[in-house]
Amino acid sequence: MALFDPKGARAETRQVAGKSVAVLLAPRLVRRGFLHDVFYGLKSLLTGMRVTLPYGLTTSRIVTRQYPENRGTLKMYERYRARLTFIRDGQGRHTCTGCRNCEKACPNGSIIIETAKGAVTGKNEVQRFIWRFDACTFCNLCVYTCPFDALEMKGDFEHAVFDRRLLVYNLNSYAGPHASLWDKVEDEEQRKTLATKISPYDGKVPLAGTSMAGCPARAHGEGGAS
Amino acid sequence: MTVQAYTLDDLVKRLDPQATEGASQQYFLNLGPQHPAAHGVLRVMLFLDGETVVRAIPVLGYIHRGIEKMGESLSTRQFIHLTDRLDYLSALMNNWAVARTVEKAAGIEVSPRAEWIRTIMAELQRLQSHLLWLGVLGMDLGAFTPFLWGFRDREELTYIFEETIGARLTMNYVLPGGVMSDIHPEFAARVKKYVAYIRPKIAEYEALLSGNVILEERLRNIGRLSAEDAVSIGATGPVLRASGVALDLRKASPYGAYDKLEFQVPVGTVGDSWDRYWVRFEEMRQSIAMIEQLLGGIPEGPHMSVKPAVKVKLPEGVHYGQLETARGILGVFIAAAGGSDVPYRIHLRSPTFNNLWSVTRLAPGWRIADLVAILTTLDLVIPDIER
Amino acid sequence: MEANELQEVVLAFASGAKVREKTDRPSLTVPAASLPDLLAKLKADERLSFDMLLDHTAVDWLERGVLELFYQLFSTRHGHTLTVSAEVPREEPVAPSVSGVHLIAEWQEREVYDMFGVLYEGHPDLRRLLLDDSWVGHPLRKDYRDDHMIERPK
Amino acid sequence: MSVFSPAAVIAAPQVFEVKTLASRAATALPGSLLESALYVLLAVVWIVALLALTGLALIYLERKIAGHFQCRLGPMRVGPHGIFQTVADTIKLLVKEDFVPDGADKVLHVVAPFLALTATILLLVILPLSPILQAADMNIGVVYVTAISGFGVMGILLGGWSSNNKWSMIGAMRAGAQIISYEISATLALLVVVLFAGTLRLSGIVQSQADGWWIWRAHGVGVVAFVIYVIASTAEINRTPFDIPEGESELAAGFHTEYSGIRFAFFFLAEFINMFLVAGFAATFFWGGWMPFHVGGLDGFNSVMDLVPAGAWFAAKTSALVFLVMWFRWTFPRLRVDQMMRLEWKILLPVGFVNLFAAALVVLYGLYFFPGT
Repeated sequence: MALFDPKGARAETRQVAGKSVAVLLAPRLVRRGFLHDVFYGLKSLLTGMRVTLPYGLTTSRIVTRQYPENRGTLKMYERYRARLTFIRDGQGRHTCTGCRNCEKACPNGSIIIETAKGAVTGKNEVQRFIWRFDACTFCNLCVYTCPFDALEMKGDFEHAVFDRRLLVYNLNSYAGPHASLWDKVEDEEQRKTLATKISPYDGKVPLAGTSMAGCPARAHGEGGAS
Repeated sequence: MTVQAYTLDDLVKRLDPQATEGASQQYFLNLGPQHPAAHGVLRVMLFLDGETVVRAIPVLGYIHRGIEKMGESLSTRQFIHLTDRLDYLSALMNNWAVARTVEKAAGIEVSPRAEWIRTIMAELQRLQSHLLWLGVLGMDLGAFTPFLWGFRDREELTYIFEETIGARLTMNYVLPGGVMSDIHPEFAARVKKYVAYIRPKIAEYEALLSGNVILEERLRNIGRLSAEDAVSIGATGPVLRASGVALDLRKASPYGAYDKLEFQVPVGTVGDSWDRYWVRFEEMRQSIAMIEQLLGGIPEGPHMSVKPAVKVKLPEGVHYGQLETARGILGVFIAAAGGSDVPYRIHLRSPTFNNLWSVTRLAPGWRIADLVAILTTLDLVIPDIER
Repeated sequence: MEANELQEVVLAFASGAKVREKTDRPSLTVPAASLPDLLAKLKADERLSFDMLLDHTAVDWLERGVLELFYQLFSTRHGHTLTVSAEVPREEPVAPSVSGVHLIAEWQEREVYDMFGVLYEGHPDLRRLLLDDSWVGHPLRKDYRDDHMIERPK
Repeated sequence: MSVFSPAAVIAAPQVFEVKTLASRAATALPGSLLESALYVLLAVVWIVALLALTGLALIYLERKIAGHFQCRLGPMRVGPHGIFQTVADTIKLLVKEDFVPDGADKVLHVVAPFLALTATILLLVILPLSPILQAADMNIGVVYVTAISGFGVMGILLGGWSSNNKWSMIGAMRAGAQIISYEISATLALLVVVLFAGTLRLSGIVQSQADGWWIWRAHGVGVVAFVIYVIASTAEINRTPFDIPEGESELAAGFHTEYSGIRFAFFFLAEFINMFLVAGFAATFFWGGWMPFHVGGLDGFNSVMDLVPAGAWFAAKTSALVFLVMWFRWTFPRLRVDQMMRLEWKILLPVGFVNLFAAALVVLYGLYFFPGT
């Protein structure tokens, strides 16, 4: 009789919390004197060694992946929450209306939205959609609450920078209205104005997107890994 | 005022060997807050006689983040994402506990599909949590290999979570009314594959650890917690069950899809470290069995019954909900002033808080190495204790 | 035992107890002084056998000027639950300790002392639990302010 | 008379003549002082080279093997398959700040790692790697081995005690109890072989196995002695399942918690070389050391075996034993300190004594294989 019998668990029914519950009783260990214990003790050690030996001798069970080398083939899952971005159509237009639902949903104020009356459409539109990557907890509530499906979490990786101020993003590279309003603008010139890229953000968080010593400038809003 | 609060310094002075005559062999030793066996920033002040523990004084607060205070200014939906950061190994179950309490308070119906998703995710996470615990137990007892094996097997599970949820650890998946997103189309196939993968691995762990005479010696009869003490301490989860009380909320007051599942509750006989070890080990098997049963029938329907734009207002009053996480009963206490989705006060009863307290009862008389075994079989997650 | 029945049985136990409204569990409010006795009786009684103190916490009702202590009781034998609450004044929050009845109350009460400043009479080891001993104030009180607190923007 | 046909080609089994570097120096001395000095220098260089190279190789191997046991790759970055990882780590340790903690006993703290390494070097001197690669041999070799391996604990004890750290202190005290206890069992196991070989000289013990290694020639007694020796010496070198003095998860590194830089490297090196030594001595005593696999009487077979050089036999046997010790480490949990003592005093020691007694009977009645030769 070995020291431990894996199938030694006893099934029974017990009364707990006013209900009868099917339980499985833990097996206790068998001790039957010196020779028995030494023999089966040694045997249990050899059993363990038999389990590990194939691992030690072969390389086929290795699961490590070598990270920088496999960067090219590394695919993140499509739902992976890593970076908040605007969903854009083929022409690069977003559908954000600046309704601030995401700002209100954000538990720790990682999203700041600035809106203004659009010069062309005359409607309230998003000027800057500031997302503080450094504060974000990736709870996905902004994406979840967005009524216009304007946001998504992208699955890129390698976001490390040397200055956390560089982790403040402006998601909209142009300050413009909801995509559906674009079609109503007929004048070609006005459309161009709409699509003009806004200058690097210089509001409350000054350094976002600009360059500084040791930190190359990064395009805000797009591209994760550079 | 007659009641006088005092400080840790006072306590130390009281126990100081120099102050107590003839006890010069006794000394203080800090296990933690930076210690490999403390699993985070637990600090246990040990009053030792040689290697034997005379008194163990857990000192908390190294990772207290004031989540309850934060909860007083967050809507419950926002608060849920903070619960990920309690017991991060059962993040999803923490989410669920708050969501359930809010649902019960606000009278929200949850579709069978959402309940199904929650249940299977919770069981996957329980399995994941126990796998990590098993590995850590190996490492704490000196066997480094199971640690990485545990991580290897857990990694496959985190991929499953990542695919459906988009996060590996801090999931924020369960919201009042359902779950944040429907399962990934490949979810069921992946889980099936995983179940086929993990079964032989569990057998391997059993041969490597359960049967090992050294491990048995290290766990058998170490840190016996009697059933009465366990109940009085309010220990829950595997710690309580190892002491012989088969209290499992999944059976006692079934929630989610647990009432449709057939499973057994593993319980211990004497409440020593070995029983705690075995109960968790067996729970992994039961979880796998549950996952298999769940895969049999996926109900159709919506995954969420509350529109994102709707504020889930809490009616005035006191609400209490609880749920069985991988470590025991997580209780959510909400006092609402009414008319708002922000609770007036939210309190979390974390299972490891009570489980840790049992250390003060279990440790005296055992050696440092046993204390490590006791701590690891209590399966502590420090952020859960301190919130 | 049904919720109503349970409440009735318990009411018979406790003198000066009232049913606490607006809760989702059988609940009653009792005078703070009677807590240890009551919990001990609830634990000892065969029909009730509330042997586990699941949770103990407090709520700071700033407007009413009271701290309400909540005790969530659970019976591992019968599976029923009971919420016992007691009010202590904010200005002089003294309550008897129940750590003689339920072991875990020792820590739960330390946490409540730490966060709300409730002083427990007869507590064997009343120290702060989570915060440092040098901390000033009790942070979960509604009127607590310190230099590092940030107001959540509305 | 041989059963194998190549007997015609291959001469009778080689007679191994042991020439240690020390004896060469001694024989050269009356004639040429220079030659003698050269041999002494050669011995010193040999020991240092052996120390450094085996150290590097073993640390690399341990990491790789540990990696594979744990489904990892092990070191992969420094050099192809990380072969220069140990070199890089050595450089790191050399340039690292070498501090003595506040309140530590400065002298002892500095001296302790040297003591640990000295014991190791003294043992390397006597390890017979091949008939010609042995720095020194002595007629009381076994006594020397036992004495010096007990000396290594001094370094650990002093290191732990002088660190002014309670964890180190606990680790050192554990180490003291452990190493001294297991010394007894290891010695009892070696005595079995001494009984059979009839000599305390290490080269003599190797040569006594020309008809077969003691592990199988001595019937069951040899196997039991071998198992006891492996267990006891694993404990002596503080390796899992007996890494109680270090107890990573309990004592956070035990006696060398407060060591860094080069002095930590010395402890580390001593630990790994000790593993090599233990494997080497186990091979020498039980597996015939550098002696090829011989079966008494089968001269043809024996001469085929002799084609493989003696040093290669030693290397192969030692590597196998080193792998065994590493295999232990990556499989077993750690024992508790009192369980470890119980294992020694209640199991290994009685079994060892009974085994020694049985061995004495076997020798007395000449019951082992090929007693005549």
